[in-house]
Amino acid sequence: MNLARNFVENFPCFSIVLCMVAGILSTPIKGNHAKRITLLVVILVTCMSAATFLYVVSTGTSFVYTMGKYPAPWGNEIRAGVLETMLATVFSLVMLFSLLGGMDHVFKDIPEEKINLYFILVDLLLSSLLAIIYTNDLFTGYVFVEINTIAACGMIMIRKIGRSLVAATRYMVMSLIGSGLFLIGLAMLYDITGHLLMENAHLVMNQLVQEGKYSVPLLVIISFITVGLAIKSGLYPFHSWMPDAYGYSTVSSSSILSSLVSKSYIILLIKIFYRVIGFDNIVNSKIVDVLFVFGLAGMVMGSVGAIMAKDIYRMIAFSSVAQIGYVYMGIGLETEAGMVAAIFHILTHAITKSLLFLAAKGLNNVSGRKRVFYALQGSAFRNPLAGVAFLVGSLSMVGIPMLSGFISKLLFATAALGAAREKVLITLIVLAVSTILNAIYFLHTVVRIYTPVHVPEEFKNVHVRVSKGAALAVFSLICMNFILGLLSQPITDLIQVGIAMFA
Amino acid sequence: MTAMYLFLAAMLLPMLSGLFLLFFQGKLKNRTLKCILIFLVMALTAGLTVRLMCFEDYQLVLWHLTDKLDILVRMDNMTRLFAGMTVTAWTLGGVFAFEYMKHEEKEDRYFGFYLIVMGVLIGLDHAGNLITLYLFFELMTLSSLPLVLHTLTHDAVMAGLKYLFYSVAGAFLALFGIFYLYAHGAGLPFCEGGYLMVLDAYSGSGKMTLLVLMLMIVGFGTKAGMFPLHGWLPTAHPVAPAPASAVLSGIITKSGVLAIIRVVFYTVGADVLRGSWVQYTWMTLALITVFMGSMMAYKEQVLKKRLAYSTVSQVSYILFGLSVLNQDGMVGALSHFVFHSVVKDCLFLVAGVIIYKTGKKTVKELTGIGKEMPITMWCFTLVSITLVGIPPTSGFISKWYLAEGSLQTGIGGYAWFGPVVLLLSAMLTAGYLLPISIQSFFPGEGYHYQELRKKEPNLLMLIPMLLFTAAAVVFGMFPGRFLGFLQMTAADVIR
Amino acid sequence: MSRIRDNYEDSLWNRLTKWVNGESDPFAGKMEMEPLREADYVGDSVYNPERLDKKKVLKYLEDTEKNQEIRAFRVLYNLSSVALCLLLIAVLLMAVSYLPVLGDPNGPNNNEVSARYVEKGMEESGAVNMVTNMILSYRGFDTFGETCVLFIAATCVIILLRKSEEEIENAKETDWKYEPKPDAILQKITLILVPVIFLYGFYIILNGHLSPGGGFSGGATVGAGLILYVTTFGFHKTQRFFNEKTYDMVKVGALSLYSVTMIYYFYTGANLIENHIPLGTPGDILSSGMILPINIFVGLEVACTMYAFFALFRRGGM
Amino acid sequence: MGPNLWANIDEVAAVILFGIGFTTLLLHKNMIKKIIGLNIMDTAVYLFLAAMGYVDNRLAPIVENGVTDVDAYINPIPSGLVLTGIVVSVSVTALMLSLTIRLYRKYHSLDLDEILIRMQKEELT
Repeated sequence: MNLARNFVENFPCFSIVLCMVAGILSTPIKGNHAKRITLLVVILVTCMSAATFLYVVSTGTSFVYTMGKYPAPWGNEIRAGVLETMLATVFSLVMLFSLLGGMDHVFKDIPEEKINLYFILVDLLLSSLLAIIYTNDLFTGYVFVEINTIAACGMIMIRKIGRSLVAATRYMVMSLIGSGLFLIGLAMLYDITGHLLMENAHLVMNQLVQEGKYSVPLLVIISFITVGLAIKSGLYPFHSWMPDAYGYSTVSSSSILSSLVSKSYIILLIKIFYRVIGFDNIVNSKIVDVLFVFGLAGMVMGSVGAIMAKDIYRMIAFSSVAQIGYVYMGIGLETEAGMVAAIFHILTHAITKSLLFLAAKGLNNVSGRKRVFYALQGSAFRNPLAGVAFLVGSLSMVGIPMLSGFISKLLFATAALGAAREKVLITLIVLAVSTILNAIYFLHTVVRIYTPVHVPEEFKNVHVRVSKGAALAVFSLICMNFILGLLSQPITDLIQVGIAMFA
Repeated sequence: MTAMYLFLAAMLLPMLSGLFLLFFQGKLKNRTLKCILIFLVMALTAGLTVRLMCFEDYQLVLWHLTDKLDILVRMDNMTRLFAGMTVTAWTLGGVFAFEYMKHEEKEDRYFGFYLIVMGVLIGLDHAGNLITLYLFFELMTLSSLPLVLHTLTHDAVMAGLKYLFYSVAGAFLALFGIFYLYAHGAGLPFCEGGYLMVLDAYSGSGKMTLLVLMLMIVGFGTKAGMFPLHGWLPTAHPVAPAPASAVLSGIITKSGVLAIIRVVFYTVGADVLRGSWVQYTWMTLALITVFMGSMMAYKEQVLKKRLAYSTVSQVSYILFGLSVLNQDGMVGALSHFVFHSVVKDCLFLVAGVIIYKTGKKTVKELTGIGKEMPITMWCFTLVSITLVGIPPTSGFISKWYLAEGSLQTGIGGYAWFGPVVLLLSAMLTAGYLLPISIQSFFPGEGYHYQELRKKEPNLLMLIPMLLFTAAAVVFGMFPGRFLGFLQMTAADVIR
Repeated sequence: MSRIRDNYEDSLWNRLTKWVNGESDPFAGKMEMEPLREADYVGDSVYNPERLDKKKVLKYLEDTEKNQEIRAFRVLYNLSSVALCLLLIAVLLMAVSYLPVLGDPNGPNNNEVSARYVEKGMEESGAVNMVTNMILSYRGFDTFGETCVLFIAATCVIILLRKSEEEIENAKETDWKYEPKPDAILQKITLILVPVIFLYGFYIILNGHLSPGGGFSGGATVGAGLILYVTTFGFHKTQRFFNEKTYDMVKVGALSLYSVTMIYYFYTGANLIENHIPLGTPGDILSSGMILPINIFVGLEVACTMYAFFALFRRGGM
Repeated sequence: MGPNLWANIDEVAAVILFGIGFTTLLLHKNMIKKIIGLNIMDTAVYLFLAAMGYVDNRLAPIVENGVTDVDAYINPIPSGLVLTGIVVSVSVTALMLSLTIRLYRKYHSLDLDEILIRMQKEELT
């Protein structure tokens, strides 16, 4: 491409490097300045991603940006299509709102001299998220997955209470296992294709599949990469670290982790499916069926765990297990509709889950920092904003029309009906069961926080002052929820376009 | 276009004023003024609804949820019937509550949610396709929950949770039916007689469709207290304030009926079900519920709970009338819907008056109460007779049509079995209602007339009861035009 | 003759009747959802449901040693782990046995990519060492990310282990190990060795584009020199020339210069603008454009990080 | 088993090491041993890559006296990947070790189960 490119096309690269620079520069400075820098950077990134998104939509084609002067297959590349830019925009928005919403608690929970380090982690996490979303190169993917993991681990353990340390350790172990599988899969993939850039590897891959060469290693590679990323994103049997990790870290961390980090691996997986291995090959190797089964198991077991949970954070965390199950179930349906549903659910869950975490934090703030349900009795009257936020989030998760959760359930159901015959019934049944379980645990919490019976004396006249930033964050998350619920059609269309651009 | 604005006004006016009331709880000190305002809101809503009913049949898209899926409102005879009944009963119940709620605290909260539910119900009655129906159905469940757990005692909260979970579980059973039908192109607006037969997508997956329909019937039947999932009714009604339980059993249980009508007669069409195992199961469940409800009511001693059980059985009369899938059954069902709403509202109001004035809850305590509040107990007696179905009262007409419809089905056992069960249950109804009036008027010995003093409630409570009673009787005397309307409606949907 | 069965409560028939009467509540007691009752109050403080299972949990925790289930589970666990290991190895062997033959000149990964690195590498990016070419200029983005991995790991270690000043002061009295005893032989040898190590490390860094080595290995060597020095002379002496402030400055400076270089490189490269970085003649020490400075930056960063790891692990501060 | 098992003997060794390291990391309860397993696993991957990059009788990819011929040198990419991998594993190991130190300071144990038990005890009492 020898023609001078539009300046907008620099934005993905800029946003990635900008975050890194911000992280680097936050090392020697005070926490407050670091906070300002971070917020500024996140806002900038949001704007740039949005601009790129509009640009890509207007041109209608994805573009490739060579990182350096050497084109593929020799140099690194990043690639921005509709889907990538949309995800980048939403992710940075959610990141911004999670930070704003939890800012007070960041300053409360973290020792004062380490706050700037927290923001370093946030910056690098955002950069790695963007890089994972945009990357067009497998090994870049691996490197930034590692950054992502370490940053996430840091965000869990920065609050040095016992549980968060243990949670961080378990999270680290799980992720390292995932990375190991992913890395060896990558090495083998390079061994048989000789390429690390996605397009070229894809070409060679198709050739190999046609000639029927290396069928056994191919199968092993696919399964290793898939299982590795699935482990890292906390698919059902590997979810054990989730409740503590989300439940005991500071609220911004938990909302960022649950809504963005675990999703980024899924996105990388989807990219690899489409852009490296080819979705047909994936379908032919029965690996997606495995994902499907574990996804279904996760949908049910996560909800059961949430019902058994005695503390609101653990409940929300377990419900994330269930939601990740939904996403993998959608991928496992082997249809494009299922994939669209999965990606839409990623957006839905990103928004709703961060909203829920912020709301839960607000609620247990006015309940003497107690997390167990009995203390939250009637807390919605003590902190109305958080109450409304929790209500909206729960209704969305339960799937009331006009909220985003309903649309993703609708998409899942319709996709399931379009899927292979033996998958239809089981999917619908599990979807119904898990929805009812969702309703049970979310609604009983809603009833509890809205029934001021036997409110403990010490909480009777607690009234928390919600900071402007938090209010703004919660409000805009609620709005995004409604937008996804009411204007879903263009978004799903764009997702379809983006998936089409993948191939 | 005017229709749309009118509809939005009729739906949003009560909702918004209810929200307003909730936000400014206890701010408005002058109670009379407040009651007048609330009454004005309800009356205005009723007026708007009536005005809407005068329009020709129409269909309006409020919002495009997705390309294939709209939030759709529609006006047809079914809407007229249900919306009309809703606003009438709701307004009268509200008037009654003005007096009754004096002895409950937090009445602002009650009235706020009362108004919100009114708006939601208007939306529900106007719903034009399954998704819209489902939306308002869920909203109704959630917004009527505070009415149930109003008193916030432990029992109330538990009952509320029970109500919530039964309804939500039922609604989700239905929801996945809705998704299924939607995938088969049934996101389309309702049309008389349904259209699933003509959809080519339907061919092939017949078994699945029937299963899904069964699920939807059971799911929506939860709201109507049909057998396997009827448990919430007898728990929720006694704990709710009397006017709330009146509209709960008078109107909200009927919304389940409306949903089933919309699914069966307006979406899939009766022919899909006719003669299938679904119809038989449905009839069986309905009959079981009819009989069982009456039995339970007969055994029950707490008045409101007895009335709740009787609701269980009576609403299943309606479901049975629908399940026979022919015109007479339909007419019977619809008329029974109206009559039972009137009657059961009145009965619960009477129970409310008794609790309000004397605080007596169980049947035994009611001996001689007819001496203390004769008008009230006369209303009670009259509507009880109506409910039992003694000619010439209205109950008789509906049950007649029900029996006729069941006979017309010509399904071996059911044709005869149905009427028999209905008759038995009618006797049981007499058995559990009439003794109350008898012993209330003829306390026999042991009743000390000297300490008898009149406890008639004031007009705010009397007028609604009297109106309901009058309606119950008058409908029975001159059912002509009304039945004509119902037959027309039934003829539209069942060919 | 009808007699009530003793366990009538949980008989099937009773359950059925309760269900029919609508008395059975499928949710109550099954999960954490019962609202508080008056009975749940102990005085005026909130009754704590956890108190109930607390004893149970504690008991469970106490007798983990004697607990049969846990024993059995552990045995099963070990067996299953061995089985898993063997299974994994078997699968991988299966895969490997089908992989292309090792050392085969026309194997799939000796393709146009490596060909270009080998053939054009020298004149395109000017370094004699192709690996350095590859990682620093062709795939420079990966390496930049890699440096960030190191940076963020250092950040995490600081978060976990850095102590505040007074903590260190307090630790001093209790723990004599922080400052090593002056040991003549050791110190003399160190004084001889450390400069050599530094020299060698800088040599590796500066010749990264000419010979094996580069920023990472050279930086590690320099870091090793620092560590040797601090183990011999203790932190006080070290802090005269290398304390936390210098650490921050060096690291931040190196990394920010690195990132500036990379931004410039990416921008010019992607927009096909001529980047005026002279490549020089391959083989000279001052050649290969930006590779030499990048090596230096990376070397500094790695050296700092290595030393930081050591210092934090040992003492919780620099 | 496929045809190239003996030809790829280095890679065979690599994957066996990988399996051992993987299992140690996943299933061993002692933190230090977990970390050892992690390092074994990573080393196995480097061995795999290095073996993969080797080509019979070719030189290391450093231009000697101006010869830039494809057949002269081996493929430089795997070496680069090994370098990256080493850095990543160094970072991760440091992080894990510091986590272990923290946990030990808090719970005086390296056994993860033991740590969990003590954590719960500490919270309950």
